[in-house]
Amino acid sequence: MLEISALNKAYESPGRRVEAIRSISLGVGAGELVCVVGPSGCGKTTLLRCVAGLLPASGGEVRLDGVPVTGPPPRMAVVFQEYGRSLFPWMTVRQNVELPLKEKRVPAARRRELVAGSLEAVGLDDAAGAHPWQLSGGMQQRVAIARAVAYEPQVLLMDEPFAAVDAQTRADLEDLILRLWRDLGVTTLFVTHDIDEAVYLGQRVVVLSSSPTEVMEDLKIDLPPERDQLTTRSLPRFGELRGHVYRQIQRARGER
Amino acid sequence: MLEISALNKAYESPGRRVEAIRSISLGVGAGELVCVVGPSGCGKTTLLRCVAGLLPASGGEVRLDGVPVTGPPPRMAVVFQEYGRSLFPWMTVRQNVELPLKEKRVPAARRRELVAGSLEAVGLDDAAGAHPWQLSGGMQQRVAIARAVAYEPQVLLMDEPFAAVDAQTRADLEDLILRLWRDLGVTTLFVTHDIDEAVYLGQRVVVLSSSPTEVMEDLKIDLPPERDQLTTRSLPRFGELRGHVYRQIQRARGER
Amino acid sequence: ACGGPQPAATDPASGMTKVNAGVIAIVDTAPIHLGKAKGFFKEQRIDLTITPVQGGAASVSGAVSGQFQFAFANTTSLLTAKQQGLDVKVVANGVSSTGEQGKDFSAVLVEPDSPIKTAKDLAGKKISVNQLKNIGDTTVRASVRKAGGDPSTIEFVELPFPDAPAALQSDRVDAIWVVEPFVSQALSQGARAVAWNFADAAPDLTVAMYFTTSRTDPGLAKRFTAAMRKSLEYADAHPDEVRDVLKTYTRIAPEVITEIYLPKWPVDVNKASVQTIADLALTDGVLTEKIDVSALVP
Amino acid sequence: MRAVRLLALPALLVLLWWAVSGSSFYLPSPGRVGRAFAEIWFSERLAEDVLPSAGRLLMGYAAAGLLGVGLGVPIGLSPRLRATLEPVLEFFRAIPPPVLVPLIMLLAGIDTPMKVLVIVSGCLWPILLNTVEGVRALDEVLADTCRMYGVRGLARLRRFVLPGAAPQIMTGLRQALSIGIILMVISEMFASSSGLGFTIVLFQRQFQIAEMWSGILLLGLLGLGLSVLFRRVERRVLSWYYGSGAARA
Amino acid sequence: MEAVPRLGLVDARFLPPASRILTTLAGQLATPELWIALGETMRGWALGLALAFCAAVVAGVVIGIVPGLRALTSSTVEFLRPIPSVALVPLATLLFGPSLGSTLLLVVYAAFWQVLIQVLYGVAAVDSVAYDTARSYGLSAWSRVRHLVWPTALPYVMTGLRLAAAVAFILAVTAELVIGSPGLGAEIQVAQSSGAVPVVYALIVLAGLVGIGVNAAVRLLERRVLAWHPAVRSEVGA
Ligand SMILES: Nc1ncnc2c1ncn2[C@@H]1O[C@H](COP(=O)(O)OP(=O)(O)OP(=O)(O)O)[C@@H](O)[C@H]1O
Ligand SMILES: Nc1ncnc2c1ncn2[C@@H]1O[C@H](COP(=O)(O)OP(=O)(O)OP(=O)(O)O)[C@@H](O)[C@H]1O
Ligand SMILES: [Mg+2]
Ligand SMILES: [Mg+2]
Repeated sequence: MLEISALNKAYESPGRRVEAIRSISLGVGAGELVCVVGPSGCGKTTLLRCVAGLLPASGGEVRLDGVPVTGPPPRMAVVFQEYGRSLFPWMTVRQNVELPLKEKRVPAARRRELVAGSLEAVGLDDAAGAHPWQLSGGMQQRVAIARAVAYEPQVLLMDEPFAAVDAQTRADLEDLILRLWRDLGVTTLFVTHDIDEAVYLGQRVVVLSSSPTEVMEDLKIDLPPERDQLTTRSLPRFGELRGHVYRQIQRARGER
Repeated sequence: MLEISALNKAYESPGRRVEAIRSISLGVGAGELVCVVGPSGCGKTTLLRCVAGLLPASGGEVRLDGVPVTGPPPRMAVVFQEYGRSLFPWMTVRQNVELPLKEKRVPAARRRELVAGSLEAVGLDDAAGAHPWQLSGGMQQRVAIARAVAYEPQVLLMDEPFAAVDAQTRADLEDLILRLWRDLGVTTLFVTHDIDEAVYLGQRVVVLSSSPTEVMEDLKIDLPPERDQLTTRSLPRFGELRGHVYRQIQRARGER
Repeated sequence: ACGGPQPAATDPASGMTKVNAGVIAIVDTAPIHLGKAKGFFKEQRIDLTITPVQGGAASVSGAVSGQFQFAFANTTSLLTAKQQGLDVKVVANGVSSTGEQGKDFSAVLVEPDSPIKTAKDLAGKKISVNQLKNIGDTTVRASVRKAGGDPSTIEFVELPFPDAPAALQSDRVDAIWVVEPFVSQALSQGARAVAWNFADAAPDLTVAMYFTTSRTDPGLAKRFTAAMRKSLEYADAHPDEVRDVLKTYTRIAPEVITEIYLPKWPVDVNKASVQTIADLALTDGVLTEKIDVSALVP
Repeated sequence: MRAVRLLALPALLVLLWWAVSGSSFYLPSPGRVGRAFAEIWFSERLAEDVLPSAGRLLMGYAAAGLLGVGLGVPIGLSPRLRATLEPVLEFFRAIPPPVLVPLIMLLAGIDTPMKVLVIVSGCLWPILLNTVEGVRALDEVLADTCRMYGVRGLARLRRFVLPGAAPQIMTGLRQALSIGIILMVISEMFASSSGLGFTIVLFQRQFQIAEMWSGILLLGLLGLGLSVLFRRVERRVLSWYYGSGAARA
Repeated sequence: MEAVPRLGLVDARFLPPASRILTTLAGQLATPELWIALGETMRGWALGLALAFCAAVVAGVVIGIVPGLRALTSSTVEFLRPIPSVALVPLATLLFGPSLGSTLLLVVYAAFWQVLIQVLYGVAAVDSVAYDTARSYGLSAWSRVRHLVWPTALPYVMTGLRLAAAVAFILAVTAELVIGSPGLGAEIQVAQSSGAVPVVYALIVLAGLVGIGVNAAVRLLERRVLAWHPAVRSEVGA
């Protein structure tokens, strides 16, 4: 489904050139959920933006269903790390979530249903009429998630989407994503800093090295497909994988 | 040192009134490190802003050294949850960190030293010349932390300061804060979503209930004062406290 | 109301021709207002609309563009327009100097305590005129020349008439050239006249004229001329009615209206005086070539 | 390629002009105007008429810039000041410069100060309004950051308020540039005997239409030149803004 | 304003004291001619402003979002902008004579650039993350303009509207003053050439008062359409 081959990206500005990504090759099958972890500033956001077609690559290419990505492909949803800036302050929460659906020409009745459903899923049903700047950080982030969920995308890109919410909400949202992924078969690329989360959610966990960024490890998570906050996390294999990824990241950081 | 008594805060806007904080009473002794946890949207940021004198309370009061807080007190530093927006885009990283020191009339030599030291402590020595918008989310957050650290405040307020960094960096930064707190005796109020972090860092952990917000529990962390990522976290008492706080938050969320 | 040039439309029923005339709202143009009020234009089957314009250039542009069938402009403006090859043709006299020293509607004024005593002293001084390279500086030079001074040393500066007295009083300029009602106003407030430039330039100087373009139907032009002649004649003979009509289209204070010097409104253009102005303008470099006045004034 | 892009539209417009010209006395052909241009402006007129005008323009523009930003910042920062001052300012803003000129002449005479004042009286508004709006719209989190770290007074102005409002201040300055040129012409319509604006008006009154258009052409070129210069400055001052994605252009 | 002439700083003949101006104004306001003139001016103003505003907003948004168009048009825009409306007087009289048409031409020409420049800067101020959001959710060009570009540019546009409203009014009066199309400006012109100083200043004061009214109206509009904006919401909240 998603083919990233020898992707390279350097930011050029007068007097400063940063090679954010040296070379990344990665494939994501249809309906797969892949988690990406890596040290801060290693280029995860850059990778996601290149995949979303928002940033032109400096080298290599990204293909979606065999077609090279040059602009944002249809039916793709992104949850940005800068969730605050990705919400339109002049719209209410409901309008923010509804806007992409209107664009997709979802009939009004179905739209209402989707908006209400996704807002409820993220626990914001009573804030639907508020403006984003009247919400707490975590609430804003959940609006961004609700917008992506309501959109029912084929490909979902998420950049540290649960960074601003508390542990319990985080667990709920993790299960929401798992449900969405399972029910709709959404191909998902999920960037996170939380190793537990990566192992818990992902079918695979990709560990990026620190700059110059390459894929350090592409780890298959051989946990049972049915996941559950309590049982899965207490499996011995979970602990092993977790420890493995942790050591890899530590290695990644140490190498720089 | 810091006395919060019967603090109440409601946001009023035409057509919407949100009582963010019902009533919070809380004392923080000089040189104490108190962690605040609570469900998303429960009013932690609001509490911090009231303490910082940035937001007028609707009721109750905040006193610092016995003086009621009406505006930002001197020698207090804040790391905002919206780290990205709190950096001046027209300044480089170094200038951002240096600005408050200039205002404090720290001599140039000492200033250079502080800036270099704090940037190194957060691992950003080579990005000193970059502008904030040329940095990744985690890097931006670390700039905000470096700015607070270099300021050498008497009171330090931090609002989810490590939300955007990877696990390993987070551990390093936690130890940085602990060192700062211990060396300079900084009175610290630390908001976090990470229960482990709260228990690891705090001398006390304050659990807030969900809206209508009150203090649900004020828990003394009876771990040995010398903390260490490996040993402290593997103490059985650590696990107990962690579990206790977790259950409290779950209760807090459940109650709403 | 908005649209391109409007040809003079004749209403077949009444036989009245709609005519739009561009006329500046000052004392000089009293006859056309008076004539309209008296029905002299109706007699010629002209349904006259008087549109106030701001100055000579505006009335010439308006006429050339077909907006006005007839308009009012001063002699120099018309000469300049003719020189530039514009299609203008005089149809009636506009206003003339009284030709009497001390009793004209145009004068050069100085402060009461000014060292300037006569027109000769104006040489080398800073004098305001409403428009440079126009009838004002030409005739003021003529006054100075006539008094034996050197007109080439005068420094002229542009100031609208209404602003000139204030500039004089605060010594921003040494002398001002103004026309009525500013002459009477300034005189009553103590200013002193040192030259009557229109009277000096030529006997019975024709200061301004009504004109049309070749686009206008000659028959209509004849009728307008006839009405205009009657109006001029009437105005010249009835100064009190002139003073009354001034109250309708200007905002000159009533007490000033009773005092001002009225100009002369002879029926015929004084072609000789126009030729004099043309020659003076050529001498002063306001015009660049000699103009045959007959081409302008038939 | 860049040159082609810059020149394509002007070339098209000149062609259009060519096509419609000649139909009227008031619209001479580009060739006529070009000849008049070369004749008139490549002579001592340049030093006599254009340079003094340009000098006054720059003086007035600079004064308006200082005044606009100087007034705009306090007005933008203080809602109370805004409430009291705004009606007064709006009053003066609505008075057309041509009717304001006599008043200015009463107070400032008829020479250079008057003309500079007239330019200021028009240039001030876009700078002032944009500064006020720019200051009002400063980011709240940044404002809080300043308060927390005790960034106050002059430092706050220099490090936060001015750079933060800079994008909108620059918008105002750019607007004012062309308004300044316009008012340069208007100011020379009174009490003048030389200057670019005066010359154009004189040409117009003397029905030297090609010459008049050549003067207008010169005004346009002056504006174009100044705006190119301005853009250079702006790109430097606002490099962070155009780089950061706070703005996309 | 009262003190300056009273103290003799300037001659009261040339700048009457405020009390005199105001009584004159009151007297003028009682005459129907003044209201007719004011009506004429306001008609030219409103029509011209509306035309200029719509044209400039459309042009500005199109130039701002279609790549390459900005470079293509910039030299022409910068060339045309500083050409004074008053220099267009001959063209206006040629085309329309002293009528509403010439007033409109001058008003539209002057007000257009004010709004256009503001719109261009406003369009450029769109936040890149918000823009990426719109793109990734497949918002069409029209939706992007409507839901993202327009709201972002709105504060700039409102400033442009306020600037243009004043400029349009100024040009409406000036056009009447210079060309003599009927209206307040023509009244001022007649009063000026009649040496009726108090009337001139009374009319000027009236122009200023109209300006205050126009600004208040735009401010009111701004409060409604920009309630979400930090500049406005901080004031509403405080
Ligand atoms: N607009 C930009 N201009 C220049 N350099 C940039 C820009 N954006 C990112 N970079 C650089 O690219 C590198 C990778 O940034 P990126 O945002 O992809 O990291 P990340 O993995 O998402 O980090 P984090 O986990 O902290 O969000 C960083 O070194 C950063 O400084
Ligand atoms: N400016 C505002 N106007 C209106 N309501 C607000 C405003 N800011 C916050 N609120 C409301 O106040 C409540 C508490 O917000 P606050 O930001 O303090 O929460 P928080 O505990 O920091 O949450 P999070 O962990 O998600 O950051 C929320 O319900 C929010 O909707
Ligand atoms: Mg990132
Ligand atoms: Mg918060």
